[in-house]
Amino acid sequence: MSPLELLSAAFLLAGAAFCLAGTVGVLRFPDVYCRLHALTKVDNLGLGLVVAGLALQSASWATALKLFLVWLFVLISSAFTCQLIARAALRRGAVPSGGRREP
Amino acid sequence: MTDVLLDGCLALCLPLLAWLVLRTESLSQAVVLFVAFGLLSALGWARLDAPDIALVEAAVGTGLTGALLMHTLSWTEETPPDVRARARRRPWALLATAALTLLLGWAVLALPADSPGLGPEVEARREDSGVKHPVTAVLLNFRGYDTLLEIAVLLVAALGARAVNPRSERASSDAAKDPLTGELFRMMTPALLLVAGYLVWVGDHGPGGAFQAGAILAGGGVVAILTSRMGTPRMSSLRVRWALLTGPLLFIGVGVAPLLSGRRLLELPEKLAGTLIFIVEMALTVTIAMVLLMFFPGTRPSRAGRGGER
Amino acid sequence: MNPWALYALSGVALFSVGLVGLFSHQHVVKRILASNITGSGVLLVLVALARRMSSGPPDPVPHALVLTGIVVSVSSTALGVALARRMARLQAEATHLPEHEPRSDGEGP
Amino acid sequence: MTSVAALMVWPVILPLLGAVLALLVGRPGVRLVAGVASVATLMASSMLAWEVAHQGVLHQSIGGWGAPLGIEWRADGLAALMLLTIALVGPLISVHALDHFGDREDREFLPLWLFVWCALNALVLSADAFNLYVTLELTTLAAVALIAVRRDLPGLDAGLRYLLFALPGSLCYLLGIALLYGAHATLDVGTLAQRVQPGPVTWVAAGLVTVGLCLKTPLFPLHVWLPPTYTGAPTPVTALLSALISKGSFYVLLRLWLEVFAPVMDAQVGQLLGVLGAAAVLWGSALALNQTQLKRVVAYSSVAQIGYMFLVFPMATSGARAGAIYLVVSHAAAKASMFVAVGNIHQAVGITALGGVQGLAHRMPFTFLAMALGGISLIGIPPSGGFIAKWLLLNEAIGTRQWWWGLVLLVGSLMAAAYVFRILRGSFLPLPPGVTVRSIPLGNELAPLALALIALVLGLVPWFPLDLLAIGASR
Amino acid sequence: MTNTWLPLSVLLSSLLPGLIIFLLAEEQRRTRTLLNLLAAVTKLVLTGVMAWGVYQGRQYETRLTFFPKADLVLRADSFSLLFITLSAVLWFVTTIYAVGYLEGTDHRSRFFGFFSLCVASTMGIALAGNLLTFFLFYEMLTLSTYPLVIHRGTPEALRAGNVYLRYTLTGATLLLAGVALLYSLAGAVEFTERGALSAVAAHRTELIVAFVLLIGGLGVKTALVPLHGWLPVAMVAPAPVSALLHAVAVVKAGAFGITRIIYDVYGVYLVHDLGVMQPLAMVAAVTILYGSVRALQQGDLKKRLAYSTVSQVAYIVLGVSIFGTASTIGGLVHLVHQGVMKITLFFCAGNYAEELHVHRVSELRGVGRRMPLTTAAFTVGALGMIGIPPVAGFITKWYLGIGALEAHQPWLVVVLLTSSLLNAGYFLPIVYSAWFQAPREEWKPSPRRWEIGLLLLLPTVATAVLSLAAGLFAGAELSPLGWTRLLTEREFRP
Repeated sequence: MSPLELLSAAFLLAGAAFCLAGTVGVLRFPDVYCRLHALTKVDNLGLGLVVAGLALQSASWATALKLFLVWLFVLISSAFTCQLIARAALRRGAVPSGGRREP
Repeated sequence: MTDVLLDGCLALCLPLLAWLVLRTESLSQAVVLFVAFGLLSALGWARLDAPDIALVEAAVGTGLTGALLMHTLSWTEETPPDVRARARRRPWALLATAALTLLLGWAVLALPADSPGLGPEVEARREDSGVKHPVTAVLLNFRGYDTLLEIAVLLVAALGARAVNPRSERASSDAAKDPLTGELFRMMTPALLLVAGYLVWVGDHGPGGAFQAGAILAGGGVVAILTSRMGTPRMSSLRVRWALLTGPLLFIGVGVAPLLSGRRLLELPEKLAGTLIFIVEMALTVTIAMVLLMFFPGTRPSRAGRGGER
Repeated sequence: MNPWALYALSGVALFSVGLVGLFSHQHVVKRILASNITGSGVLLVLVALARRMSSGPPDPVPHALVLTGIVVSVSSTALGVALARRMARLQAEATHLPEHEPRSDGEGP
Repeated sequence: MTSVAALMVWPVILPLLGAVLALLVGRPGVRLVAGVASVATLMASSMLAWEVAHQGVLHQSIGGWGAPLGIEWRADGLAALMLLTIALVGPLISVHALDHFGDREDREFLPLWLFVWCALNALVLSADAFNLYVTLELTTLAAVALIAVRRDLPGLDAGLRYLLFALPGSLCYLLGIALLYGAHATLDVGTLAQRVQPGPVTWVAAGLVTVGLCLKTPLFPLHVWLPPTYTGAPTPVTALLSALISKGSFYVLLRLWLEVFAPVMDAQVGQLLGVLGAAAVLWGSALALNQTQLKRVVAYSSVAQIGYMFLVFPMATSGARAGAIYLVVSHAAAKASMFVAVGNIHQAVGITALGGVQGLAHRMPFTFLAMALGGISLIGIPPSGGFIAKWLLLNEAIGTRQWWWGLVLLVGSLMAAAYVFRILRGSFLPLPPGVTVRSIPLGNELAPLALALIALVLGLVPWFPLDLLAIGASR
Repeated sequence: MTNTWLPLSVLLSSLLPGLIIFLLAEEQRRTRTLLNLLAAVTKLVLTGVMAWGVYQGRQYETRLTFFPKADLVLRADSFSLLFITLSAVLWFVTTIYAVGYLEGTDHRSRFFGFFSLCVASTMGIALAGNLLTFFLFYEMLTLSTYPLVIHRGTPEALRAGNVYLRYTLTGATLLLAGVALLYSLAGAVEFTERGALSAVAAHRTELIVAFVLLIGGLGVKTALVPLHGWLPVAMVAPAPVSALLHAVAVVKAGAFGITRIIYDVYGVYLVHDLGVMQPLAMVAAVTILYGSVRALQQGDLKKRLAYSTVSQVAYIVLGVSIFGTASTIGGLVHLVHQGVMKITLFFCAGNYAEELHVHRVSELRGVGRRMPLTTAAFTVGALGMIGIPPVAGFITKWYLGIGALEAHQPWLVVVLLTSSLLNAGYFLPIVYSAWFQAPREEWKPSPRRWEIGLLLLLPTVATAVLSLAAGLFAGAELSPLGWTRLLTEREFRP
């Protein structure tokens, strides 16, 4: 394995770990705001790492650029989605739980 | 080895997920699971070397359908409880499913294991079709007539959907002034147009085409409708009708024109075929985007808003 | 087992799950979901059949058919959803405002 | 290619173009556009039928690609007859619909009906299994939109019910076609007919196709959606559904079964379809006898009449084929006239119960004449198309030594007579006090009469349709 | 030389006026009456021309393509002319009668429309040149008589209509099965003298089954016991309808059909050979006796006449189902005789009901003084039914009796005699009390009203005169008897 491949593998593994963490967060966090936090922030990071890992393996710059664009679009859309969902939740009266799990 | 593992996992997960979708008591959970199911199946399409389908599935089959269903739930919550989903236990359901699967599986496994299908025929005539991408060649040329009727299907669905929910609702005007979504659209619109144009262009020689492009365009529009920045396009507006119908008219025209020179329906002259297909696809992209938008009848006015309305 | 056979069997299973689900559920949304699943199953079978040669590009004809199929299924889903939505609304109006005739289609398309 | 085969284009393209243009022009011109498109399509269909009658079967490869790659059209006598039926029956129903609906629904009804027309013509001409699927779906969706066009609760409920039964039907059909494609790498019906072999793929595919199409038609016991749907839909739409749309799927089934499956299937399967058809005849008629709503009587009668059509499968001779198609055609005219007449009655007195017809025979003579002529055709008494159909089927039943199907026919006729005269005889009673009869536009009275006269003429000159049917009949 | 237009014209001469009458408004009384009479006269003339032509040996045949392999055939042979002439004459008189009878009632356009259709169907039945054509018109007859039966629109009439339909449609179903069975054996069986089935005579079982089905189907309209139930119930119809139903259209169509089946489809030798003739004769005999006995029990005049019809029509069937010339002549000639006599009786019953509102036999005391001409006509009809010379009925019974003896079936003579006694038993008391008993109070002959309107009286008297004439001039060459003898000799020519 070349160093490049090793690096790529490391990125991919780290990305996968973040994604896993994000998913656990969505499942375990107590309220909608915390879950959004886990979903957007952690998953975006995970995706970024995966994209980086794949970009290292890609054959051409064009492909790498496309991969990067994918990440960019996901970043934008998840930021807005997060915002929209949070606002909708607030409007419907979902109260932040302050860290405690509801019974 | 890993391939088989991945394929096997996917092949197993899809039916299980489907089962879950239907077993879940909560409708919103079911819809979310369905979206997950759609994404997973898009992965399956990709595994089967069908990137065109994966694209359409992700954008239309899952994205838009998911949004549509989610959107509907906000209405059907008001359905009286007796019509609600009742998770009745049906022991026969599992049995029936298994029996049906076995029967159909028996037939599937009896199929020849290595048939190339019509692949060679398509390959042999691809040169004459005017496009390089075989799927586009089949879709717009070899079986272009199917596609023509399919456009009619879309029009009918749009017409029907608008006929039963004619109002184009926007929850509140203040939502339209929301700076956040305004920013989003300022950023997204050029990108969407670019991507859509690219997809139509690339359809000539690679995965892409009018449906994918139309779906992308519609995606932007749907977000606009759902955030109340835009009303659903209305059939009463002449501009909307032109946007909707230019594509079909052009397609019919291109299909019928060869008859004038003694050719058959949709028998495009070889030299012009590529250009004609590109033009038709551009127009159809707009049609498809319009149709998909028409499926979304706007956001539901909030309860308070409804109270004020009356 | 060949990958195509795996997916074809998976498609067949999806078809069965969806079909049985369609006839064993009452709620409109559930039935629409079930019909979508049924459709996915059929399309999966088609795409799997296109991939039976282990080398070379897949058969493009089923791909085109499946694209058509997806569009048709979206159209029918949208139409079904539109009807369901209108029904829910009429029922809601009927229960909330029994004294009023639910007549709110002032505006044509 | 000859210019004659190009005639096949117009019955499909003209209504499609008409529908699109009607949508485009919107409020002011929709009637004009639809009218022009209807006349043009009628002419195109007649010309095509004329050519088929004189030149025999016509073929066309759309796009010029040829069979396995492209889509083929085939116009034989059967297709020509169906085109003519649609072109005569459909516009008459839509004439009735014009007054039935308001201005708003007009703008939706007319384009949607043109889409249905396009889809049915495309279905009739198509010789490509997948293209048939697309036409079936186009028909279904347009039908659903039509059913719900009044956007009232019964219509919406009916539309959803229809959609949710028709969809799995189409999907079953599609899976069957997928299996056939997987086995034979073609979607062309003619090529499939040459390639199918007995075996699990063919059996399962035939089963899927048959079940799917039976769901849509519908055949007993898959008919549960029919009565509520037919009752809930606006009456002109019910007429369309019963007269034409349900015939589309039956037509596909008949074609595929006789041309592709029958040679490689066990005869027992045909018998099974026959048994279900017979059950439909008896069950549908019995329920029709027990209805108290006028429209439901006519709706249940459709269940029974569809049952007769399935008697073609156990006999599977050319005579039985002719009989079944004759029934398809005459039932289209007769049942459309019955439903349209029911619509008139409802419009005139606002009563949906069976007793609502009391005393109306003199107020609405044409409507009741139409009802009587239509009813006669349903029963199968001469002179009517229904009789010819029954006669052909009865002869085949005797000729193939399956007299029990003949018995079903005869018993079914008697039951039909019972429910038809149950409607008719009330109209001779004096008008009950307190009932006011609103006047009906003459066009609405004449539309059902014209439809009924089609059924009558079918009974008077059967040689013409029968000669036409013989063109291109495989056996 | 074949004339192709005349048979069709005879059919259209009542079909077209019928269709036009439907379109007339209720008030257009004159137009309607004129049209009716014009049509009836036209038909009489056409029939006369055709009868003369057939007598001269000319051919009359209209052939229209129906199925690719089967035609609709209208052909005038001597047997059909017997029936057509009867129908044309009786239609003419009945039309006049009906115009008078229905004066001032509702729905006359509908009535006369269906009335004409009914006659057109009868014409079609008479002219039918093959079994398929026969069946088509036979069914048309059922449909066009139903509205006449329920014409009054009362619940009772509707019930009668139901019974009528139940019987006739079941019969039609049996008939259809029989026709289809024969069709699959031998095609669209053309009516041929001495039978058309000799080629398939080997299929004995099928032929017997088909025969039973056909006779069962036709037997309903003929009102053979036990298929007669509809006839007395259908009496609720207006008198002209009953007259037509009993004398010409429905019942006769059945009897005519049975004759056609035996002589021109199967051929009398084949029927004899199949062994189905004797059972049919027995059914006819039972019907004769049963009808007479039931008639005796009826207090209602029209019901009594109805059961008398049941019995009298069975004479026709009896005649044709005894193997031999004399009995056949008797049966066929009764087709005409019974028609003329029975229509007279129904006209009389209608006159009594219309003028005096009398429906029951017991109320007819002394009616002869109030309505002498009607009662005289009734007397002629009644005597004819009993079989007293010189009225036509005697001829029938004479030939039937001889035929029974020729066929070595003397028991039939007993049946005939018994039935004649019973006939006398239910007719003579009426005649007696009508003439010789004291009239009821309210019937004192008034200077203003004597008898009844001319439109009702003339047809009644005319048919009575015809009944007498048919008996008196039976020896003439063109009398019903003469015609029938001609016919029968051809059928039995070996």
